[in-house]
Amino acid sequence: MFITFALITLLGALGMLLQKNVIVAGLFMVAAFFGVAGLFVLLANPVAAALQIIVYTGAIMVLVLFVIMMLNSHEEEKAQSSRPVQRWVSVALVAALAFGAVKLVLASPGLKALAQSGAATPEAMTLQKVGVTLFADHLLGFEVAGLLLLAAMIGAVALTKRNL
Amino acid sequence: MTWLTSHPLSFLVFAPALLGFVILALPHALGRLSRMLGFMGALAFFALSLAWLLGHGGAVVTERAAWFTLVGLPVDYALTVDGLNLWLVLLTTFLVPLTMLGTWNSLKDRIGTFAALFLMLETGMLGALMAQDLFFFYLFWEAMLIPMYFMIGVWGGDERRYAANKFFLYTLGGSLLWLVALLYLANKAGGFNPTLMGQAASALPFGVQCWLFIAFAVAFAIKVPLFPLHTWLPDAHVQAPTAGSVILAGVLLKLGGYGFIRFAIPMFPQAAMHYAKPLALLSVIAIVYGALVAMVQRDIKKLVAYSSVSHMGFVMLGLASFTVIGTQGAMLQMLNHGVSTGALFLLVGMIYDRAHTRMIADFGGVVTKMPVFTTFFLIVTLSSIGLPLTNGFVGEFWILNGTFLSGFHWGRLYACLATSGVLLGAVYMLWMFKRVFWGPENKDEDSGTHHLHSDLNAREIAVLLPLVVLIVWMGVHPKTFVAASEAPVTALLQDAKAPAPRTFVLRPAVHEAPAHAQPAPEGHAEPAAHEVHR
Amino acid sequence: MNKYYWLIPILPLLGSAFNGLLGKRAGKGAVTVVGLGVILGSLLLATSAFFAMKGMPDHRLVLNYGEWMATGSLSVPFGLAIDPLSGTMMLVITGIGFLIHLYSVGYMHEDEGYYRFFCYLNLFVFFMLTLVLGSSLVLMFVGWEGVGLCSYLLIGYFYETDFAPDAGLKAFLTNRVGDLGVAIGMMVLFAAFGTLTVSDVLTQAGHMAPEVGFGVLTFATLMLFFGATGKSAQLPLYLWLPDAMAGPTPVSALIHAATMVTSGIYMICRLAPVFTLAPITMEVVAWVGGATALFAATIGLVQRDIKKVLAYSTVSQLGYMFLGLGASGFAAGFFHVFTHAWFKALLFLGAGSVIHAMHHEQDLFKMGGLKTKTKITFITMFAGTIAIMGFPGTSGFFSKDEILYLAFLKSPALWVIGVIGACCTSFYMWRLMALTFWGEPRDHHAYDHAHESPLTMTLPLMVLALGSLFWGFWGVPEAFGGHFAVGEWLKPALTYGQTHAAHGHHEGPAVLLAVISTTLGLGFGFLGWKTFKNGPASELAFAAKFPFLHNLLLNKYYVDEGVELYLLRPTRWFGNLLWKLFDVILIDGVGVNLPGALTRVFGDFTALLQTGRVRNYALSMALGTAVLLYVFLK
Amino acid sequence: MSGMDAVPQILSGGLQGYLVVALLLFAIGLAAVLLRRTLLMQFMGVELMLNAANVALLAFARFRGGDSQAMVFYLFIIAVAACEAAVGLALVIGLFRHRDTTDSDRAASLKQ
Amino acid sequence: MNLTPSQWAALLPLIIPALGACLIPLMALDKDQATAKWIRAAMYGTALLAVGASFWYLTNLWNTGGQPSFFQLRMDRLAQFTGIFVLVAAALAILQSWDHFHQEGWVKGETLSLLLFSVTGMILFASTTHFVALFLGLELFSIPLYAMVGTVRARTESSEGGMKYFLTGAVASSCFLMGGVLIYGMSGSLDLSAAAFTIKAQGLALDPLVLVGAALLLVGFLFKVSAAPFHQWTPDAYEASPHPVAGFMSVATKGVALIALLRVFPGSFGPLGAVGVKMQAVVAVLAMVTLVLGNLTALVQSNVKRMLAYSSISHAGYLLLGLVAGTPAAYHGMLFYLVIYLAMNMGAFGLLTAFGLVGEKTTFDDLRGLGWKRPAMGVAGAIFMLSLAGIPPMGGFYGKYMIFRELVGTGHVGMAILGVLASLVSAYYYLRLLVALFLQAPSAEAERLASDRPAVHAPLAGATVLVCAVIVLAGGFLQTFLADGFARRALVDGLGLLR
Repeated sequence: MFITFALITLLGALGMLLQKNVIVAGLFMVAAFFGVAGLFVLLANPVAAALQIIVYTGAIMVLVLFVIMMLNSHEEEKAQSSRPVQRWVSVALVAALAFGAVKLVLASPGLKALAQSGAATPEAMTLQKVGVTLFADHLLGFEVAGLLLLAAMIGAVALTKRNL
Repeated sequence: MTWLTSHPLSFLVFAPALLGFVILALPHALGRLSRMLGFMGALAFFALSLAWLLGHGGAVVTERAAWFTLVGLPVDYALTVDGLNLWLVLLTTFLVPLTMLGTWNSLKDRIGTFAALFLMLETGMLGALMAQDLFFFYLFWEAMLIPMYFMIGVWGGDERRYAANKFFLYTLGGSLLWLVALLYLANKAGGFNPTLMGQAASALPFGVQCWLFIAFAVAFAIKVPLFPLHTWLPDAHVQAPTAGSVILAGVLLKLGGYGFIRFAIPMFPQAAMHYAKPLALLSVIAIVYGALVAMVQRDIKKLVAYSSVSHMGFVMLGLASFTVIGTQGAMLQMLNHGVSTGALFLLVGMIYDRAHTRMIADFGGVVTKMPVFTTFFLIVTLSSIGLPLTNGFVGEFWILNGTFLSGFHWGRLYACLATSGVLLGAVYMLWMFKRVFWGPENKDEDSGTHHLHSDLNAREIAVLLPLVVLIVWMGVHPKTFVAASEAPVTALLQDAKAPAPRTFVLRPAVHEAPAHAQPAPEGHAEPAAHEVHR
Repeated sequence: MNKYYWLIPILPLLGSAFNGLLGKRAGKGAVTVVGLGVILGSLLLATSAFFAMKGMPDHRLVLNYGEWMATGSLSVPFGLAIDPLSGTMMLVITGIGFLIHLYSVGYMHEDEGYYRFFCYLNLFVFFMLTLVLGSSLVLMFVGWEGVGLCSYLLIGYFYETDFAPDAGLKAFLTNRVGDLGVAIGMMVLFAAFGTLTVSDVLTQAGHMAPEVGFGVLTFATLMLFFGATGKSAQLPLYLWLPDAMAGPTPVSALIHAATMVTSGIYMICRLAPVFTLAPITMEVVAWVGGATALFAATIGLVQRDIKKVLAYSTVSQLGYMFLGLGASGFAAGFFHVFTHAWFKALLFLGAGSVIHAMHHEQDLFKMGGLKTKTKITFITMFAGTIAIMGFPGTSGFFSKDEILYLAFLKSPALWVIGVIGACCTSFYMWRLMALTFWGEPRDHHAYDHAHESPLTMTLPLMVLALGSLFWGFWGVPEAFGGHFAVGEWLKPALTYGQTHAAHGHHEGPAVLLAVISTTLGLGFGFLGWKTFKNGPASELAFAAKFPFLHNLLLNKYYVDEGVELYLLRPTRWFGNLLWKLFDVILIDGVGVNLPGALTRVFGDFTALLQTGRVRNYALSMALGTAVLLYVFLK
Repeated sequence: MSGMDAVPQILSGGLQGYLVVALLLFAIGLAAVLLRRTLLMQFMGVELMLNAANVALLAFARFRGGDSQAMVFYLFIIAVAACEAAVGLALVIGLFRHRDTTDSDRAASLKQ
Repeated sequence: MNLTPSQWAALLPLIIPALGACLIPLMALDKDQATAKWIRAAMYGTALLAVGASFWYLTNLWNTGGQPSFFQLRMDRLAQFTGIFVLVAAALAILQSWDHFHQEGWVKGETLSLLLFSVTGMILFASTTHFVALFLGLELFSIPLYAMVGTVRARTESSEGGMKYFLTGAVASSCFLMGGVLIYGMSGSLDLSAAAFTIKAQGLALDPLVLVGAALLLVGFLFKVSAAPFHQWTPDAYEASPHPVAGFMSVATKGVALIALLRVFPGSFGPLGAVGVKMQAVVAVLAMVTLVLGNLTALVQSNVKRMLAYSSISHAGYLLLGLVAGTPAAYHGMLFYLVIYLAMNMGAFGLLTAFGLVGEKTTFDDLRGLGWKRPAMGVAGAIFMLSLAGIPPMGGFYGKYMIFRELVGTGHVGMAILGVLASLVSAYYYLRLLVALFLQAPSAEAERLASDRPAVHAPLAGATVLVCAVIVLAGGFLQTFLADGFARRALVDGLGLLR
């Protein structure tokens, strides 16, 4: 199961990265998000899986695709000049980071210990648990998140409102 | 009033700047009033400094109070006037009003602002001269740059921006590195008191002491300016308005030499003596080099600027000799240079105001048009080339003799080499004098001589007369000006454990010896300075 | 009277100040009164002081007027030291000085800068007296430089010309070159003796043995002698003196013949005990003196300018004096200073009178036949000429003979040189006399207007002529039955207890030598007169025949040109090189502006990193992150 | 420590597995920002990076016994992602209006 | 929910600006906000009132001292210091923006609202060690800033700058988030100080993932500080944004990020010795790179705003040197420096408004001769520039002095020398501004522009500039008061470092 969802996620992401057509890339992205949702299910966290699909796939990606349509930029525009340095340094860097990440994960004693100590599958996450924690401990964060959304809204309005 | 009488130094230091700010706040239209106000103020400060400082008979006047402690390092508010700086302080307060008067009509616009900056500069100079805490000193040292920068940059010649920036950055560069050394030492000493810092320095390894001394020396040497750190000077002098040049030559350069004698040498005596030879070598080079370069200049002001390099080389040579005679000579030479070169710049300014050129080739036969001016110029020139009975001679004579007697093995050679500076000084000054003032009158329509219509007026004579009086006074009775520093200089060299002067030991030839039962000549050959140093 | 002796030098100074500051307004009368009055006052006081000194047991009168510059172990008092040497010199200066002042009243009467002239002249007397009377070497140096200054001002007196300022500058700078020697010499003496007070130095020196080989004192004295070559116009620094004739004639007489130029001799006599300790220096002094005497005399043979002839003659005569000094004849050398002062001042003033008569014509070839027109001048100059050629019985005879005798004792070669020089002297002096006073007038216009000078000018001539003829009897050498009184008189001032210095009687063919040299001198004098009695034709013929030799002499061996080419021009070139290459390019350019420019170039380069493309920004961030991770995980 | 013994853990869905996925996802997101020129693609890369953090966060939460603190944080992160999306897209639109492009390389007039 | 008075006390400084931020958009609903004066006045009044009230409240709170922490909020003196710092910057920015927007010909209430949101986020960011609050604070102050940078719709460059800032900022935020998540994962705690204790207790201080987490956190901070190589957004964003916003960003973002950095790294991660050491090593390198890059690039700018941007980068370098020294006194110096820096930079950006330079007309040439036309502004400009260059007796000198002193004291003499050399270079480009203001005659073009330009009325901006100048001078003469009375007490209370 894990491997399946992991592959969906990673391949979806890779597809997004390599795809020339922006809309197709967006659809790959959706696939990746589904994979992530699957992983969340495996992590005994159905709430998160649902949110992932609703918010990311349902809201954010739709928004992105909407903008893509609106701006009519399906294909990546032709490059003014090829930038080999940027490209190959980036590739090398990302590869190194990915390789290093795997190595680090394997090398971490703390992680190993945690993997063993927390191996037992916990109770599945419930909305109630989330709600209690949210309002008991993170009231401040909740308020701030609300402010943040308001600020983003105002910002978006200020940036795009037609007549000024 | 009681505050005044108990804090004369604070008043002297800060009152000019306060007056400057008042003038700055005056409306632009009141420029002439501002100038008058500034001049009267400066004159009053001079009178007060004379009354207060000479009234103390050269004794030490100190104001010291804990000022603030920042990041654990206490900084003292410490102002002192003692033998080492008394006359430099008086020179400063003297030159400021004099220069203002001397350049009364030189500037056409923003005269009020100029006067204000001038007064602020006076605060910077006086503060740096009097400060007895290195942090405090540093503040004034750097703050001085600001008014000078604007004086050169706003009222200067065609290349003024380049010159002002160069002046600013050159000096700043030296002092920033010095700041690092200062902080290093302050950390060791736990404060900026020079005495404590000196003690802390003596506890450091010798190599570290050397580095610290170099940092101090470079900062001061740039100000002096010592070869090869002198190249800001010609630009700054040439581009600066007359008043700026006068005060630059008259006081600012002195601060370099003063920094050596007040801080660098007493704090790092061992390192200073270790580097005495390179310092002296550079001084000798500066003397000869400055003179040779001055010789081929076409601009009178630039010539005088390079002559400053040469003359200040003498100061550094005297300091590097580590003898009482040499050091006292350096002290006197600083005053000399302030008076004579200041006067020279004033004179150049006066002719520039009339002819609007400073090129030597544009003149010729000026004496027929301006005999009085020529006379003054000649007297100052003679002082500059060190003619006996003028001030220049005494300083140079002491420095050369002090260097010759120096306890270092190079002293004799360098003293002999440095004498050539006396010759070259005469070469470039008199050659210039001849080309400008003598010979057939330059009748060319475009020439500078052609534009000279009036000889000196009463105001200009009133400015020059005190300088001429000083030139003669210092040459005939130098004691007035160096008596105060004799004791501190002697003590300083004693503390530094300067090597005893090297004298020649003359012996009668062996085969002649029996014929002479006279007292051995060695007894005579050992100067009294010997005892002083041991 | 003692307490007024400080006025001896100060009176002329006051006079100078008055003339300089107020002279223009006060008018010529006042200037004359003050200018002459102060010198006269000084002369009277000096006479009084002279006798006061004579009355002292050790012939030494030292007056102190407080400290001048004292610091550390160095102490220089303002003090006057009067002893036989300086006392005599003081009288010469004030005495001849007064005569020349008097002469100037007439000579400069029409000049606009009358007041200025007397200001300088008074100032000169002040400095000269300081030089002579100063109790320490430093004060002596004050005078030394001061007279240089006055000489500079007076040579450049006609400042609106091209030539005079140049000559003045040359004089001052050449003198300064020598002054370096004096300065270094003083430093060495100070380091050696610990004092610069003359009497202290000499007392110490008097009790020392001569140095064997090269040593401290040899160096010091050589340096001092180098200074003397500057002031006294010896090889190699004689160059300025001929040019110095650009000044007014009284100046040439007073400064460049009678007083200032002899200060080098004075200094060596003053420091005789020290010089005696340095045999090598003495050797050098003698040879340089001899060489100069001959060298300058040969140049004098062909000069056309009447004052130039006298100028080279002066250089030559000064050479004799040094020759005498170098032969340990301090007194003899000094004696020649005296006699020379009389006759050379006379000759210069006479020449001035001639020039005055000829309306500022100085070319010998354009004179002639003035014998009848200017009688007094002719007679007095005749007296001066026979004195300088050493006609038996005149002052020049005794002094020159003593010098030649001592030179013979030192080295016969020196004697030969001296005699050749003396022959040249006779020749060119008679050439001068013949061309000026005999023959047909060659410039009729000038001749017709020629007239004898006024009494203020002729009176000094007469006085000087008497001195030239008879002053020599003060120092009749032993060989001629005298006892060289001047030597006895000066002895205490020259020895300072030095016993080993050889001043005793030397054996030698004194009379024979004198006969040879005098005969030769007279012969060449006659030859000179004979050749030029009827004009310069024969010289022109000679010049046509031997153009190279003639031009060489006429152009003074091309030394001036050589100096310009090989010394001055390279120096200026070097100065320019230092300025343009070192200062502007290397220090300022490479050292200062280049780092500044490089910084800007680096700035331009780093600005390229800011590409404006956000991907690049992100990449640099990612690289930064990678570095961070690397460091953290390391 | 070779860590080879942990490979099975990765493949079988152990903690390491999730972390590897998360970090790879992060790397791919970064790669999208670095390699793509289209602003919207770069923007999606950023979203991927945020998602990677989510995966790691929730994986840790699972192995910490279902920590609801992390779950709350996840909520906030989603909110932040949404905000970023709103502002980011607004900026893209604004840029498109002026430049008629969504190519970030073409929007490079601010430089030096 | 009942809050105790002290909890209210801790929350109010956040609530007040947030309230203001919420109110202003309501007023901005009207279309004619640009023309209707009273609406504009109401918006600015509200904004100023919010800022002022919060400021007044915080200063009162300062006297009572630190509040007990609750939720994730730690309203100690360091937080109060930050609050006051940010609020002053905001107030200055608001005042300047009145004139600036007037000159630009448009006013948007949204900008003010966003500014207040940003202020709220900044105060939160600097007053917590809990990662959730930290992250939310970061986003709450960043997202409005992205929008504000791109808000000058009339200018093509504006949205470009905003886009660049947004994209790089989002990447940095993601890194920051990932770092926090890793720390959480290894410790099980979202509170960073608690996490540090746990990690230390479990002996995981050198675990690679912990180190990666810490490094990624650092990336987030360094981005906001605009240290090289995370600095490249800075000049573009500053150039794109309105002058007052650029000033506000340069000051507040940097200051808040540094204070949070102090709170997290030397503060919370104090127990993890290795992390601190590695952080110092990294910061040492980056600080040097920052100094070199910032100063060198600033040298060749022709646009004053870009020059100031690079100068702010180089100042980040100086500030980071304080972290390299790593002593309490150095942190003390950093805080002091920040105070002066606030005045210097707000003043410098305010000058542009005060001189009436709009749009892209902010090159050195546009400033020529203006110093003589507006002498008070000119003098203030000289004070700012000299202070930025670190010339005594201006306040900027003391900031540098305190940091360099500690740097030398901890044996980093080489870095101190590099630092002073960098400030020598910086002096050159600061002098360029003075050259333009005073030393150059106005060019004919500038004269023409000046006459064409409507009379510059920027009384508020001018006033803020003068206030800033006074603060800078006060920093030079009352440095003890500012340093000991303000910065030191904040540190004592906030980090417990100076006792």
